[in-house]
Amino acid sequence: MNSTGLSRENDAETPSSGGHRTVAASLSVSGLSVHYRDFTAVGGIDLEIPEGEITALVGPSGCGKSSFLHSLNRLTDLIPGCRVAGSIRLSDGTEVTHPKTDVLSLRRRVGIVFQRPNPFPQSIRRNFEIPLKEHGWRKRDIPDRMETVLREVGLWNEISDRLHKSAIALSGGQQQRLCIARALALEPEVILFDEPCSALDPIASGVVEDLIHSLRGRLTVVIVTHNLAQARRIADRAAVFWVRDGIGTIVEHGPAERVFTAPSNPDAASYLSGARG
Amino acid sequence: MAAFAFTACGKKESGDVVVLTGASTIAPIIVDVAKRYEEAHPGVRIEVQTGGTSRGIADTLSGVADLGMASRVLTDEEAEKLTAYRIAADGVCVVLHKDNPINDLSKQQLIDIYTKKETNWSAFGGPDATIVVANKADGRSTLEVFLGFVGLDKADVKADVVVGENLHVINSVVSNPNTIGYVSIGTAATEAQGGTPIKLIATDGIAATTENVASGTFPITRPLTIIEDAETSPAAKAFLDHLKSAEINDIIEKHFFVPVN
Amino acid sequence: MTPPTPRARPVAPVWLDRALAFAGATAALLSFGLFAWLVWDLARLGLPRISWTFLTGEIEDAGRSGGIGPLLVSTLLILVCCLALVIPLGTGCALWLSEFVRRGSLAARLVTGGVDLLASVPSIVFGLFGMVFFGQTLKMGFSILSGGLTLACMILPILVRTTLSALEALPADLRPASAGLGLTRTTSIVKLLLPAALPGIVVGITLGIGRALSETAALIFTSGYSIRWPSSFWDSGRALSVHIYDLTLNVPQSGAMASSTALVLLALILVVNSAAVALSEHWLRRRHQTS
Amino acid sequence: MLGLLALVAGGMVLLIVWYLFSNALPVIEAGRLAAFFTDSLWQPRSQRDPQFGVVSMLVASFLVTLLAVALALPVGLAGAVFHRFYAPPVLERWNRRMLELLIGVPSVVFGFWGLMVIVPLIVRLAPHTSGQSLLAASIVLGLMILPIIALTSQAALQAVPPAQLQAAAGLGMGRARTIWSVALPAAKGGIGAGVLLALARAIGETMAVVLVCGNIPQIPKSLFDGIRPVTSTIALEMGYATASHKALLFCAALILVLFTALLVGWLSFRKVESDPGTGGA
Repeated sequence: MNSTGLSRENDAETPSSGGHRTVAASLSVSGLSVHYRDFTAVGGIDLEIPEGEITALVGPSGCGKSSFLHSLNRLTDLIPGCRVAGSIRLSDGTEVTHPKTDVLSLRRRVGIVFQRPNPFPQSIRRNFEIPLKEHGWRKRDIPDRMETVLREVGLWNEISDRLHKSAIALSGGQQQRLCIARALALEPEVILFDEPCSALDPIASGVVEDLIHSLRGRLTVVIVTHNLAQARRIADRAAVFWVRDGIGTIVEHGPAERVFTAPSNPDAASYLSGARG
Repeated sequence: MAAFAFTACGKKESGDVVVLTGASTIAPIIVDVAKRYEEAHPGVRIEVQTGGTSRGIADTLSGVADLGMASRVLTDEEAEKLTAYRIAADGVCVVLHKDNPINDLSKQQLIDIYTKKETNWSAFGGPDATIVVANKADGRSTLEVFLGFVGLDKADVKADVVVGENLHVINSVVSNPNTIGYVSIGTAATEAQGGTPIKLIATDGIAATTENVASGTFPITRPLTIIEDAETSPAAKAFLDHLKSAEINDIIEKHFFVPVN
Repeated sequence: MTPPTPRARPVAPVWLDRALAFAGATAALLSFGLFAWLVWDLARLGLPRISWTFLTGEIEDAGRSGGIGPLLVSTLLILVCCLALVIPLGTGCALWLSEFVRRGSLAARLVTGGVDLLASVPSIVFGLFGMVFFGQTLKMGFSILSGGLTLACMILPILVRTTLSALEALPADLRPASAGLGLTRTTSIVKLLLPAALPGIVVGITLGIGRALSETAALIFTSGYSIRWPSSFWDSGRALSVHIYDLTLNVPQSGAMASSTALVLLALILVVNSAAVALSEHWLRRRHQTS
Repeated sequence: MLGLLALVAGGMVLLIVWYLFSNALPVIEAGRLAAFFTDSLWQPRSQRDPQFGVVSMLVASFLVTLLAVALALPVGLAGAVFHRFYAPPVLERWNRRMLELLIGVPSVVFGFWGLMVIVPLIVRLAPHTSGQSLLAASIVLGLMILPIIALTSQAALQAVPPAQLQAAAGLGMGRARTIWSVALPAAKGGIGAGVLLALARAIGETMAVVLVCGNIPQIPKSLFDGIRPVTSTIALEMGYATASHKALLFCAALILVLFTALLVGWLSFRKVESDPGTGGA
């Protein structure tokens, strides 16, 4: 993971094979709050997200997990009236919430996959070409990059013969894997998953889960999920969100093992044991 | 709303309604005449519709209209079934932009211009500018009387612009000062008086004025007529008689046309 | 050591965004400028003449003086006739196309093709057709009714097209959702689909209103030239647009009155459109409150 | 029931075509239809040499329409993009009000304005022409269909699913690329429908064009040449035509409608063929 300086030069020339050249970055969140006009959705968040690990965010609906997740790559900018205060620092020192931060390269470095698969209703190939071109990939490098990531998500063999066909003709699970591949293609350092499996059937859901698990070590993963069993299976670290005084916040966080087996916070404990939420 | 529509559903007996359709030049006159006529003859309604001379002819023949308004002479075929009554005369004069120094054009000069034998105003003592020839569209009576005067067939005329309504001619001259066109004297005189930058050109030395049209000295004129077929209702006959009388002359003059009765 | 960014190349060419913003702003400014120029020309000539007597008075001297009162009434009545026919016909046709036949089926293609073609029939042909079909065959004569119905035929394509795209833009799962609740197709259309598509339909209606109120050629031959106060839908009545046409091309020295009338027409469109939007919003709000 | 309404809506055009056909019948029966395509001039009432060439008018109709769309589409679309993605929402709302108003401006007002404002400008550009020309007609017509294109484009851009814009944002795509590669492709169908509507409106437009196009029945060699679309001919001559002349005009109208049918049919057929996938999402 520390051979980055070298691999950077090579990227454009030989983007094929491996895929282990990306850097993972850690995130350090402190004093973060998300406001929608007069309403505070999330507040008082302090969280360390270590590099290369999978951090699961769990908690009942409406406690601000998604708001928090979207603030990590400034997708909250898209919502009119939404304001984020506090600090999110990437390991290279980039301050995410700083207004001068280049949002677009930030979002390339901190990718996201949404709950509902959202491929562009264009050909599969265009789904890669559009974002890759935007981030400066040369046209001739794109096919190789696309093949690499499609192999990584296990789609290559399924769809390599219809790359020119519409992406929305794929099944739900395939679409979601395509979206993951599309995010991976940009060589992000962190990837955010917003309930990536909840719109999928159990089998597709399992495939996607395995895929996320396989990213461990190479990338920093933050995943919002309602599926506690899933969180247990894949997470290294966990954070439990809870609504306190009308504001969503983290009531418990730490190594997944400890959070799931011996939560110290009573709300977290009852939620995790299935009693509430 | 619906009730009010249905109470009026039974159309009024056609006896006391007189429908006129036809030439848009004549329609505004008849509207004014009708207004006064209705006041003097309660119970009579005069409906005036436009759409052009040939619509007036067709509607009169088909019975849709009681009377037609025609601003051109009927063809022989049409004259077999219809009778036309002159109610006013209109002169057709040449108009130029006010900035054009030319004030008089002879018949031969007009022929030269309209056949593109001469294409520059300098040939007539005007500025060095290409003449833009505006001609009227097929079927317009002004076209027919003008071509009749200069003795040209439609196919001989080489126009740069073809226009329909009189005001279209005038505004073409306003928007491009090198344009020459010909229009109803009534329309042109009203516009020139109102400050529109055009002028009426004398033809063969005879000034284009309504007086000269009235006296018969102005060479290019056309009749404005009302037409009827063999089956005209009594109410329509009465209105026709009114139109043929001198009682409407003030209205005709107000519209800058020349009374003939 | 520099921070580890795998890709040194700058992302997202900013110039493209700038260029697009510039082009867009230019285009927006251009269309606004042209519009302002046009309205300014109208207002300069026409505004001084507008008064209460102008709005309520009768036409004098072929339109060179007096007012446009009867024409305002006729215009509104023509619009009422037109909308009364075109709204049910247009939405009905669009509903049929989007809910009852398969997209791309022969029947759907024939109907949409016919409607598209109808859009390209010259307005003057509508006028001539309306005169014969409504005026003579259906014996409506020169009347507000036959003018309104002719206009309805003319703006039908606008309404069908916009309603259809509004219906097609609805979330695809709305239909299974309503079916899942055991709603009949009628209930689902009336209670779910139409309200959801209403904003789109209203856009179509406002477009249609603008087109109808601005139409001249189709009305000269149908609703006609009469300047009397209309007393029923069976009377002939001159529409404002026909009057503007007549003043512009037929009545010398009436330019200022033509401009005044055009301004009134624009104001009327503004009022009618706002009313349509407000009505639909009111209706939607009431539904939201009761349900 | 709804099917019946659809039948009426779709069948209306047949009624109109039938009406045109029955009025054009005398020409067709006289076997003079071919002359419409072989004659080079339009002088139906000339005693010496009557000719009914309609080709130059058809060319004019389609040429002026094409140019008008070429002028209006970039402006309308760019304006719509600006209002959707760059301008504050208030501006967008006002702009929409303005465009709706612009649609309601009677065509004769556009035509007159074109004659008094655009034509003199063109005369200044080309001093030896009349100014009433293909260019003037295209500009006036372009202005008339601009609001249709702008409004329909705006609506189509509005209807782009937010999920796709979110996807683009999530991939770190800038506004420009999002618009160009995501929003515009997704709105393609709606924009196309708007263009089709505008196209149809332009071909059928009469009163505005007749005032600025010069009405010379010829195939134009330059932008400054006068042209005469089919509709202008009808507007100019119908009111004063005698019976046989009238039949000729109806025949010309019929030919225009049939040619437009071919064009519209071809365009919408292509549309159906080319976007079978985009319906779902």
